[in-house]
Amino acid sequence: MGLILLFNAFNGLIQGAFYALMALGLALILGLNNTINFAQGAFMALAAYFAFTLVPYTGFWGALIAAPLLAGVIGFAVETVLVRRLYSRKDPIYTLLLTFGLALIIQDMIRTIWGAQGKPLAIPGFLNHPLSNTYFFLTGYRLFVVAVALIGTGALFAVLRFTRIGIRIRAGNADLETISALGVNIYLLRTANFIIGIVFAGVAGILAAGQLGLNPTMGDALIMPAFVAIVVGGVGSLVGSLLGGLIIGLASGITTAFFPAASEVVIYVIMGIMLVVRPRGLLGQEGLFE
Amino acid sequence: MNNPSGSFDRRNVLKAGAAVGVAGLLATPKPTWAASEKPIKIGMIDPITSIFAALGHSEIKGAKFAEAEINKKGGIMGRPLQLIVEDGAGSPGTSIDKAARLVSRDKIDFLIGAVNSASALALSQFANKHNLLYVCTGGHVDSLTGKDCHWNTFRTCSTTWMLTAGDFETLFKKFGKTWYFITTDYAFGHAEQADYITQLKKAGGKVVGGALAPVGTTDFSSYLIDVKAKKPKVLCLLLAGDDQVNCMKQISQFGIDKEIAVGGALIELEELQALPQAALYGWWTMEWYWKQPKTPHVAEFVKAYLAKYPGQYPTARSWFGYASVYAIKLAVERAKSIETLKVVKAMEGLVLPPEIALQPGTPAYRAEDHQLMLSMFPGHAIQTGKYPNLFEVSAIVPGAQLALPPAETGCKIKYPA
Amino acid sequence: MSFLVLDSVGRRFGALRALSDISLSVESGELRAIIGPNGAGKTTLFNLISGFFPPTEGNITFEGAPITAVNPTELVHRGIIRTFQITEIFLSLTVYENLRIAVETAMGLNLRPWISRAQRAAVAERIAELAAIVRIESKLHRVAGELSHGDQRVVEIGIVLAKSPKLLLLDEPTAGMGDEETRHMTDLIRRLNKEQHITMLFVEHDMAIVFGIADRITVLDNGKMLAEGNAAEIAANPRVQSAYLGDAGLGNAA
Amino acid sequence: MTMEIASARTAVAKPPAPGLISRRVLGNVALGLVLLAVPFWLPLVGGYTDLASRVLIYALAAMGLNLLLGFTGGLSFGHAAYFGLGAYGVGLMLKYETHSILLALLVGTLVGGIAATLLGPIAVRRRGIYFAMITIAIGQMFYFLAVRWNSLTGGEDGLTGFSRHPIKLPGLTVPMGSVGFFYLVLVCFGACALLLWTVLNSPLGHTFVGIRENYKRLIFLGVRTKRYLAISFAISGFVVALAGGLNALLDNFTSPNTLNYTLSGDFLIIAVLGGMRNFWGPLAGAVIFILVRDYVSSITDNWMTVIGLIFVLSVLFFPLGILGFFNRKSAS
Repeated sequence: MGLILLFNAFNGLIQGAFYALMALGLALILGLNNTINFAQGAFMALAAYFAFTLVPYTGFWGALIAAPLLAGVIGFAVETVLVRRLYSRKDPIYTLLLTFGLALIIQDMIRTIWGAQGKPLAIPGFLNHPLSNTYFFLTGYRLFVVAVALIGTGALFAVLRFTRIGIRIRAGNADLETISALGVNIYLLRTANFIIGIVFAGVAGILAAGQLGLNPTMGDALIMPAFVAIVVGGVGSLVGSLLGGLIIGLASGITTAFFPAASEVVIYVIMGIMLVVRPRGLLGQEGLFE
Repeated sequence: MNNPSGSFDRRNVLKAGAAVGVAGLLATPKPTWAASEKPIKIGMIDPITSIFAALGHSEIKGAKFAEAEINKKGGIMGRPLQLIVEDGAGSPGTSIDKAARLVSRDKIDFLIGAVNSASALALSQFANKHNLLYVCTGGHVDSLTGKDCHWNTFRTCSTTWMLTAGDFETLFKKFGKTWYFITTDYAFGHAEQADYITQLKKAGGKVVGGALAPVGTTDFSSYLIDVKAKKPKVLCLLLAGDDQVNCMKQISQFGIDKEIAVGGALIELEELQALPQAALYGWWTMEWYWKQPKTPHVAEFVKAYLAKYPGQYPTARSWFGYASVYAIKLAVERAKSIETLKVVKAMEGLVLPPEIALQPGTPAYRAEDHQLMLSMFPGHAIQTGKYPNLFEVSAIVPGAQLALPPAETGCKIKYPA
Repeated sequence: MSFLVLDSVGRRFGALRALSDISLSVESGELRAIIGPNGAGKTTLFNLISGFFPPTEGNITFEGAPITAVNPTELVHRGIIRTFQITEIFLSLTVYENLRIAVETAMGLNLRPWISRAQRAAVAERIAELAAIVRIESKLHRVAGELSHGDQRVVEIGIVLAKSPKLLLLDEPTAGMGDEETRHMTDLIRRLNKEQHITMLFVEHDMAIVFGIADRITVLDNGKMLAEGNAAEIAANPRVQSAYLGDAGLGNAA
Repeated sequence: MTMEIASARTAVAKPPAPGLISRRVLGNVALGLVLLAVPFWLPLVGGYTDLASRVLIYALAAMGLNLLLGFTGGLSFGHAAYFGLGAYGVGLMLKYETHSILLALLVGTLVGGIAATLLGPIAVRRRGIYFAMITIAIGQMFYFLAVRWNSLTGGEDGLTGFSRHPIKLPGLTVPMGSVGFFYLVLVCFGACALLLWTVLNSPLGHTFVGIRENYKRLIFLGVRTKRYLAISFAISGFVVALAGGLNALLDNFTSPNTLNYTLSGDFLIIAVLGGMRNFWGPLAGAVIFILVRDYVSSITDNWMTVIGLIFVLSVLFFPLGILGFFNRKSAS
């Protein structure tokens, strides 16, 4: 039992790293663009399909870089043509329904263009094996996913900490009015932020496709744990989203060892407990009038 | 608004659609028949969207292929055949909604369709209420032609029992007595697992573990950790669609298929297509396969099908759609009527002729439970296979050998007075 | 015992010290002006008194009872009500509907899913009364968001009056108003103080108003108290002149 | 036809203006008559009664949700959970306990409504976008429970094995065919509409609208806004649960899909499309949404794109909804 528990705990952490990667992109857009991006899952799928199309020309590695950027271009168009018009409306329902509709459209487009038939995304052969027989669940690919999650997160935090645009994004998260008063072009900033969020979604989508394969509805299953990660970690906190992802991954892993049937429900239970005990989440800020 | 539905007709909506720039998307005009004869209408409810879409598309293609063929050869009793397809999205609720539409607005004569068991059961219940002949194309749950059978419901695809019986012996004899199940958590999976366990116990084997995976499970690693711990000889996968694909990929990534024999009941060409080469392994059962060098008519069928749908080989699902439409045609011609009860009676015992059956033997809709006695095609995935050569059929087993005898299915058909 | 007493009150935001060592006492019935240059801490002071956030140092008492850590809802029930620098009213409702929410709240009816005819009449009567006091009767059925800035301010005062405040905090009541509106507002403040006997604190930049109507004046600068006294004393105070009036000048301060 | 019924911004009664009341009453009476006569005129124009029942059920759910959304300013993306709970409550009652569909409806409504009453206070701890996220997550918890609790709910296959029995009243048996059931739905719809109208024209409703308009002002009038948000959440939960129960009866079936957030999205777009500041907005939205989906999905495989476009276009160009749009046009 002990070993299985350990296996599951590790496995949960790996899964959690993946949730965290998805949650980060969502949390970025939630913060600065003040938008619950329901289309995040659809963008994940879109990037994965881009990668599928690119792999024969660019190989896996080229696709891993180019496809998220392509998705970012679509994200740029979506932000400037659609989402941007809604920032001035205070009620969040409009962006929420907009992205909800976009998710339907993107999913339908994928089905029309690439077909409903599931497709495999070829990953480099050397990643496709377990590293050791005992720790068989540590496949090269899963470790690679964790590595990308770590590097991606690290890069994001470096950008936020050290670059001009990153510092502005963080400041904008805290107080959009003030930085706009300081002469920062918040339209540009929000666009950049949206694109970064989508690129993150794209990377996560490709990584998911490498493991799961492609189908038009793949985004639906991926987006909910990301939401929960954000709520648990604390809405408005990027580090919180990261922690939230790891925690629910871990919890779901450990639960599997004892009561596999509850492995999805448990993340919602954790979220429920968190909401009762600490409604702002692990690292979320408490605002009197948020 | 005073007139919520009256002002609508399809063409107007089409125009509205074009106005918002989706004209290019609104494809698939309904087939037209120049003759003055009123068409015989078959309503088909199958998933066009949702996770079941790939299978649904195959069934629809097969049915449309049959529709075109029948109309080219003069229709049914001189009347054109019209197939009206609606998207049931794999959801029983949506399927019922669409069925209600087809009945009240399109005034269909017959109903076919369903890829998944839940939708099939819901449609069967609906058709029974509306006195409508329903041919289930692809929902496998035993009870549809078992304890929940209706006088008006027929089924073209196999029962789960037949699927499990198809390759149980192979798996058991070849690989061993201790089994572990990963089963999809709905009627289809439950039924399959129960059937396997019955056969396993009868043969003296043992279940060492099992897990129910909800539809849409993406990460199977936690289940696989348990599999490794329990060390079964056979890992039996009773999943469907994307779940099957995901699980098989993860098994191969973990290298489990190298240590433990992996197999299961149903595999579909659509699923094998979605798998990378490394994940093409295991012993499975197909319900129909396009490559049958010794069976007459199959090669011509495949050729004609490829001509209509270039690059897409017919799958078992395509054949379900194809055979279901033809079965109705044959039954109507036999009954010389489109009255439900008469057609039902004509369909009981109806033998599919070789050019429709496209398999050895003489599959017939059994009168006692309305189940088609189609053959099973057990075999294994070809590890180095390239589409469409992904499966090696090791035997073609006549369905009547595998199916439960009518007395044991639990089906007692009650006809309306 | 004074009506409102602040004893060495301070507030920090992280490293930033917004207010420190503020001690003042306000008598019942007093009309007190708070002045000071931008960033002096006037609004922060209002936020502390009204419970928007608690002070990090010192104590506040109201009618002899400590209110340092009391939440804003409770403070309202004790009689402390405020307006905001940015008018806070119900913009897409009519003036009548604005006042009705306030009146029904004041009468404790919020939880009632239905009310009697008599209660309905009492509500209507009170709305008419309030409208008369603030002189907005002619615009009762206009949508608040379409009114002029000054009228919106008046509506806000009508709303807070519904709760019969003992202590009213007005944050820049005349900011951005034209001459006529300013006169109307000044008159309203004076009448509320004299006729309704409401103790008032108000932040104001227009020195003419401050010196014209305030009983006493408190001057803040840089988060600290600079001076306190009546109009003549403040005008004569050299520290006020040099630190505030001196370099900014009366006109520019607004 | 309903355009002139409700005022442009809120359903809060405005002071009497000449002719207005009689016009409003007239409009409501006309609407009532049109609805009462549905089984007679709908088949003539190519519709069918079950479709009308579906429209009314969705309108009822969206109207219930709209008390919270449009009149209290609480964006819940998880109300399908209460819809689904109502549906399962009704289904399980009929399957195991009773043949009385009225009793089953009562229990279903209570199950969903009480769940909303208990969970509302947790959700309202945060506002705006965060409130929305929490409601989604709570809703999904119920979805996964229904999927996983196979022995009770039937899991992914849904809950079958129950059907509508005639309503037996003393001296009267009401058959529950398509038409009979439509009138049951209409009675429920009418009763809830009356209830919601009453609430909106009471101090409680005025407080709700105040929270939507300016919660800060209300806090500084001494109102505990979260309590009222929770009350609005609970009332809307009861109404939505009743709609869910009726939906289960319409299909003789229910499945986890009735708990999913995508259904919450449908309810929201129905409210927004019709006009969420408008009392009858959800009804107009439901008529349009259900009919368009019904028709479009039968003429094109790409119906999801069309539905998606409805979301996008109505958000961009009809933020006030259809009724709001026409109201503004007629006002200008």
